[in-house]
Amino acid sequence: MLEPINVSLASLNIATLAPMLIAVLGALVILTIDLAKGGLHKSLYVMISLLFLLLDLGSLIGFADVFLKNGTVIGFFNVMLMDGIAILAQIIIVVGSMLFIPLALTSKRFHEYDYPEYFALFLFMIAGFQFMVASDNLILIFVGLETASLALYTLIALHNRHKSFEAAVKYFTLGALAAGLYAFGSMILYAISGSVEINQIATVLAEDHYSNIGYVLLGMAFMLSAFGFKLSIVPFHMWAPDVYEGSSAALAGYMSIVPKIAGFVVAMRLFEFLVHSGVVWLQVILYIVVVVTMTASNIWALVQTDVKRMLAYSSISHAGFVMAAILIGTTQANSGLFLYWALFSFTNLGSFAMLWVNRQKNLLPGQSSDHPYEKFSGMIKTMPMGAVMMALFMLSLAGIPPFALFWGKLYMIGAAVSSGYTVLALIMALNSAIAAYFYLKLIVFMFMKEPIPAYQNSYFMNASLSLKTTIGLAAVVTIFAIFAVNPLLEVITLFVYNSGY
Amino acid sequence: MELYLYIALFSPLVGSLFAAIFGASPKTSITGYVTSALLFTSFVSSAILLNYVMGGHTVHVEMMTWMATGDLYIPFGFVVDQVSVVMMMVVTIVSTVVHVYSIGYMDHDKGFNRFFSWLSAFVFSMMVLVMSDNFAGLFIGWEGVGLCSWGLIGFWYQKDSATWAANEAFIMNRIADLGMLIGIFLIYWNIGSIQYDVVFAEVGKLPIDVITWIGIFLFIGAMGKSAQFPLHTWLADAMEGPTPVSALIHAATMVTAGVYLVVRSNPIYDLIPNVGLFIASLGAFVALFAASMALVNRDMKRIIAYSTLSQLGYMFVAAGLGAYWVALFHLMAHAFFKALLFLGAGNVMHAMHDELDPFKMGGLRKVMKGTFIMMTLASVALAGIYPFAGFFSKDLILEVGFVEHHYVIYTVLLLTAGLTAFYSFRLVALIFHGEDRYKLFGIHPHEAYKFMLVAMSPLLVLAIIAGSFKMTYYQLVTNLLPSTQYHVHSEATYWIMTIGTQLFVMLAIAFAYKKYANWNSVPDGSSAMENRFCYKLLWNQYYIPKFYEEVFSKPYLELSKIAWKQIDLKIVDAMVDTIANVIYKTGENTRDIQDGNLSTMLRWMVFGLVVLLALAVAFTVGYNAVGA
Amino acid sequence: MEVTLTHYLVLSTVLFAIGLIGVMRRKNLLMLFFATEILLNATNIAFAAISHYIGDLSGQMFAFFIIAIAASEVAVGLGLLIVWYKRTGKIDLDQMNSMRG
Amino acid sequence: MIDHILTLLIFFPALAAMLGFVVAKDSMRAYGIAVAAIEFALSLWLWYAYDPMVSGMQFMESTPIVAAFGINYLLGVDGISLFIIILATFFTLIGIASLTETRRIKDLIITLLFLEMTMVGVFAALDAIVFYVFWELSLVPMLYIIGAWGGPLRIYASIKFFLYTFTGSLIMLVGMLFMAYFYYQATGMWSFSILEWYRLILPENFQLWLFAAFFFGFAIKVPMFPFHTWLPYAHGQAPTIGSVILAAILLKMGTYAFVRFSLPLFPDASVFFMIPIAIIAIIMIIYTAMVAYAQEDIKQVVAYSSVSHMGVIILGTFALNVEGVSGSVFLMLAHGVVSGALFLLVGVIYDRRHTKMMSEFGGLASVMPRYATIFGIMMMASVGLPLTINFVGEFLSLLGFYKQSHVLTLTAGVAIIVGAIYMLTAYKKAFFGPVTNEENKNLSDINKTEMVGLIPLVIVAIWLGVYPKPVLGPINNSVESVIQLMHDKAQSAEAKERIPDLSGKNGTISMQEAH
Repeated sequence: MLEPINVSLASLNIATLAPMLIAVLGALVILTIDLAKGGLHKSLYVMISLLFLLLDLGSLIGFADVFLKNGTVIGFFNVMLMDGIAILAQIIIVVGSMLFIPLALTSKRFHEYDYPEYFALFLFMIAGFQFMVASDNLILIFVGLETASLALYTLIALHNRHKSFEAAVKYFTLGALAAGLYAFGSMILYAISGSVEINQIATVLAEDHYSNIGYVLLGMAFMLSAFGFKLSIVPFHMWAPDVYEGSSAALAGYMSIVPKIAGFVVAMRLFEFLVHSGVVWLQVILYIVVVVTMTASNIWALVQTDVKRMLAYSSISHAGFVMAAILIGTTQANSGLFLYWALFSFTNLGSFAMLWVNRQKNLLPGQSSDHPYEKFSGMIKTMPMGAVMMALFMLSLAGIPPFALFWGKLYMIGAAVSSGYTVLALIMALNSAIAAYFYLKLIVFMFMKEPIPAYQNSYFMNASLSLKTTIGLAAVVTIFAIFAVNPLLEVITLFVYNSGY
Repeated sequence: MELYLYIALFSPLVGSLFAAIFGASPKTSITGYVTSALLFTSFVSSAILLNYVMGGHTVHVEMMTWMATGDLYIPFGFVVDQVSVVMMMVVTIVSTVVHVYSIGYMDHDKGFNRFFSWLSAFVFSMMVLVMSDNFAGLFIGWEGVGLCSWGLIGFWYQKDSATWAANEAFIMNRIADLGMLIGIFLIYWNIGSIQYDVVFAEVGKLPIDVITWIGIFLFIGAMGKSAQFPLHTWLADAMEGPTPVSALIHAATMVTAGVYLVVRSNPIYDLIPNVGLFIASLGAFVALFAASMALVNRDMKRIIAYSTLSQLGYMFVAAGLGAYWVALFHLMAHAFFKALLFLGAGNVMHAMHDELDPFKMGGLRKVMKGTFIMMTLASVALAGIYPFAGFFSKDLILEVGFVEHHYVIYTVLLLTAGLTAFYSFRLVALIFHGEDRYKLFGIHPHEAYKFMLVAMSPLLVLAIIAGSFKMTYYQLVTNLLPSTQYHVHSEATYWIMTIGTQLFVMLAIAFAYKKYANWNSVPDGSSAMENRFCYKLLWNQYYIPKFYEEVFSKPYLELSKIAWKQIDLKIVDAMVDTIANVIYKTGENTRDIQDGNLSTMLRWMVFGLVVLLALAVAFTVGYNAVGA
Repeated sequence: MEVTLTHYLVLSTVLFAIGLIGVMRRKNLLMLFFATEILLNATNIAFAAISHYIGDLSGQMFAFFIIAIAASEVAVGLGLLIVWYKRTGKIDLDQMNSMRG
Repeated sequence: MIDHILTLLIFFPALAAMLGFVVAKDSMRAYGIAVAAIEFALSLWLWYAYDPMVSGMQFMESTPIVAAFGINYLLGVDGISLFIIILATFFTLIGIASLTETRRIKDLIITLLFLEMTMVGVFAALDAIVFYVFWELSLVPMLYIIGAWGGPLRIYASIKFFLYTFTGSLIMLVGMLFMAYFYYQATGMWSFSILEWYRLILPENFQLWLFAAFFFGFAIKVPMFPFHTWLPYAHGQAPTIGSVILAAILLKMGTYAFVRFSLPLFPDASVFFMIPIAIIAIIMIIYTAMVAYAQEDIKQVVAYSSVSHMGVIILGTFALNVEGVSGSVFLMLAHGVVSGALFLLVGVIYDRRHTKMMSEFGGLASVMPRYATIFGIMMMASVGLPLTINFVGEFLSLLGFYKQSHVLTLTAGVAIIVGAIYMLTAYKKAFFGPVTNEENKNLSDINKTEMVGLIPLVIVAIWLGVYPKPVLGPINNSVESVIQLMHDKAQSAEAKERIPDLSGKNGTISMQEAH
């Protein structure tokens, strides 16, 4: 009944695993070092992680080269799929991680970074995300997803605060539910198509002329819920603010970028073929989801009193904005997604890093959260450079040209316009106006209010050279993004187009 | 000759700027001397130009481009022709006199320098007005005199009434200026130019209704500047300004600009006799209307102002009936004797420490002989007694009315002539005759400076002899204006009319003397006459200022406040804020969806799933229904 | 009565529903974890059954992976739970509300 | 260097601003003045090098930025933008030179220099996105100026200003993207170049929608009724320098954009919307004049008068003939000079008394005669007296629109009456009458610093009122080409008729080009 599996080593194409394996290897190396000699300084692990991420990036660039020459590479029992979007997403993942990891080198000692396991887990997580995006196979996606998520829960908890445990538990529980939904959704798809590979499923459904449309929709409902959680789509977004608030600012920034791009890529693979096949249900659902996510989270962000929570809601909103790409489904839109996210990652990491810089060890009396707006009051007078940087990131997030995110927004709205989604384009544009309010609020506090003495010595308390470098880098990219947009766009479009999206 | 033109035009400006340099500094007599000298220079240049123009030439220069865009081309062009040279002479003579006079009159005023700056600026504007060769240039002068009039009426800016009157004058004039502007637009879009020569050559080719509209709008402009009903109220209030200003601006020159405009635009008005008739009728009405208000007024300057208004009515009658040269002639003659009258009134005011009520004067002829003589003669001229200037110009207008068969107008004007004589001599009688009522108020009047009287003397001479220029003048201006002669056909009628009018006027004078020459008390509003309806009506200026106040000013202010507080803040702005607030409040009210409770989060996730599933089912049913 | 795929699927769905209800109703963290395990195992049944009925191995592979993941999930979850319990002495969901809004 | 003068003009102040961080606090003012003076000199050089006989774009620069999406760094000036650029540099110079602010002057000057960059950028940009970049960027320094140096409600005012204009311009951005998309459909290439867009003839219904989209952005900026309510707050709270720049330059962006975008891109829609917009313009003129009349705060009078005057500019723009559009462009400059000066003047008294309520003043003419004189001159300019700069613009604007509608122009002409009413009343309240308030008795007249700012403005206000030709000439040439373009592109019969055809009078154009 079952055929013996018979594959040649060449067709296995183990090389496709290289990027992930590098990350895993890095994690193992860290664990080994720790085993050999404990109590080493965190800077060592930071550098090792960076090194392996660099290697990872190198291999990805190699793959990019291959992709441009030979097109998509498939390997390892046909479960690995190194197409353009996989490569792009992995590059964003790795670069985002590389920006994040130096944030561990703070001047204050934070518990979590003293564990070598932290860095190992971090690298495992990256491998997980890489698996997730570089596959067409629902099983591997699930494995990647869970690898990454489990590592992430732990990383959050390692921050070792009351709030971070709470955040981890919440995130974990909801994640478990999402995993269940994902599994059930996959099951339904498997039941109607007999395959766990997305393009297979698509082919079967198309040949079948979607006769089982009802079941497809049910399956997609589960999948949407699962990825809605991952991408923090309203109403599956509830975890986001709490988890961001609970985790360290640096990790929160990271969470707003890397896991989401992984989620987006899977969502692209999973939903776009249906959008292209003209499944109205999905179009309608996505339309609603995009609009509601963007708008509602913006509205909630308006009323936040903590900057980190505000940024959490803002990240939700940005995710909703980018979700539109999946609804629109054109090459332009999908390229826009990557462009947006690439630019977003710098800006957002920059702004979270700014929060990280202002991290206090102990809260002041009466201070209910880590980063209330009041903390930044009058910052222009006490820390002018810091205030200018932060303002820069806020303006970029608000979509003020010529800062990084504007170009992403421009291209995304352009994509909406050229696909006839006029109303959507307008809603996207107007949401930027709502969003501008809460970004401005921070600027108002920083530039237009008087400093509150109690907070004075918390500025730059946590600053170190590597943090400043990261922020500086993010700022430079944010300001001069205008020069990067064209090359980025060309590359992205090429990759996306050649992957068939 | 161009040089003289520029000298005539710009020397007042130079004077004005010179005085302006000292504007904020304490009094320096030099400003008065310099400006007067420059004015005299201007007068001399004008005289030279007059001589030149009498030789049958005209001077036309284009100094530079002002505005040029699209097809529009407006230069700073100036023309000295038979009409403008007459105006130039009038303006420069009167203003020179007034300047010199003012050196004395404003002697003790803190704003001496400022006064001369404004006054010379006014003369410059007036020169621009009369010399311009196009409507836009005219408009420059038009608004310029308005500005200077504003500055001079409100010269004593500490006085609330003065600044109020200044603003009123400016705003009223603006209303009319809008009409004028529209007239200019109409001309431009129909003819493509606003140069006089082009416009007057082309205007005949336009459809009659367009010409009519042009005529009407231009006349609206004229109505404002010449204070014709219903835009007349500002003129009486403008008497708040220093008296030389009243003499120069609100009697001799600026207010006649409207007449000048109609005269200048005679090729247009010739084509639209209906509008002309309207102008004439309005003029006649205003003549009577203003004269009636002058009858009871107790403010010396206002009486003269109403008289000015009334005389402007005369001029418009002439202009409206096509007798442009007559209008211009009356304008000229009137400028002389009315300026004289005002300056005389200024002397009286000085003597009386700014007391204006003639009932509080009386018997001043004893202390102010010179002024007495001048004012009496000016009043005689105003009344139109032979052989004074007024006779030649005013009677001519009556004749025009008669000859053109507008008997109603004629009658009205005749009646007005009587009234004019009455109120003029009522004033003279009250001021100079009768008991020395001023003593009740502890005033010790004195005659004005000698040189002021000397300065006034040219006007006196002109007020007496101006009539003798009539034929020279006629020959001069009819080069440009229609040369219709207005002769009553039968000799007998002519004589009856003339002598009749003279007798009528003299009777009025006699009546005024009889009634007022021996006046011995200051009315306190209790006499029977003062309580009569007619008296009250006239005393309150037909309640028109009150009417304007109640119907326009106050409601406008109220409306403005409503516009601001109710509409702008409570509707327009509130709407914007409401949108913002609704968005913000939505956030406040819904943020508790995220209540931090894990169970809630889980439920929301399941809820989301259920909704999606429900939609999936619903759509599937829908698909199947469509499929089936 | 022959047991068809439908029966398995119905069983799976019912179990899944039970799991969902558990997720929604339970206030005890431990019970919550059980509920999520039910969710995953409900799916496992279906995967195995489908795999059997359509003769494709990947379903069973999926089931195996789910088992493995469920196990590691429990490991992590219990770890978090223990830490939480140590810090607060409670595993009640309603106590977890230091962040909101 | 002359080839890249526009780039130089745009980025020189920004660069100088960055270097300004290093300059010591006490020397900052001198530094600011020096930079602004150099910039102003550069802009004058631009004028000198500008060929007034050429109607098209000059000093064009083009570098691709995002070639894949058709975004180019495309700059150029014509007669329409040239003078607004000069006005911007002029006002920055004057603003810094007559700065009386003492709080954090370094930040303020750096901000102003950045603002100058954005202002010059907006008017020099010929690519819609570059235009948009500067357009939006200009909000940020202004936000800071209002928010940090403003009055008690400054935060509310600055955020309102920012969000309101930002919202409008986002709608405009969608419009721009649509425009680019239509271009893409027509040619297969993406392009945001305005000059390329000019070549596009759109179906009328598209024009209407796009016109509306652009309209939101522009109208809020101008600001047109009923989108004007941010302006009184912004002006009311902004420090003097902020109000000056806002009124003189930033508002002009909106009206300039109408001329640059709306008219030539959508000639049919312009004709279609002409009457409604004219009615809005009239509401702006009369209604805001009334509101101005009711004000108690002298700065608010000037603020609302700005709106009222902008109504005339809008009216002139939508006259759609050379006279009107030239007039409106000229009026933009005029209004810049005059309202800028008025705000400076209000600032003078505010510095002395820290109040702007007219009831607090009265009789200032006798205490501060020089101040009263300059205020009077500027007020008269604002009222539109002939031989002042405003008159030329107002006259031409109204003249132009008269061609389109008699009745509406007659109604709009009420501007000259209502304008006189609120201005004269305000002047009377503040300057005339006896000095009643003890605090006013010993006020000092304007000092040298303030003179430095005001005297040049007085000179300009009169010089250009008497001899507008050097400015009006180049404006006229460029406007003629815009109008001709509109006429050629117009499709509906009504539009063809409403927009004059200038090709008949070849004389002017070809002769000018032969030069």
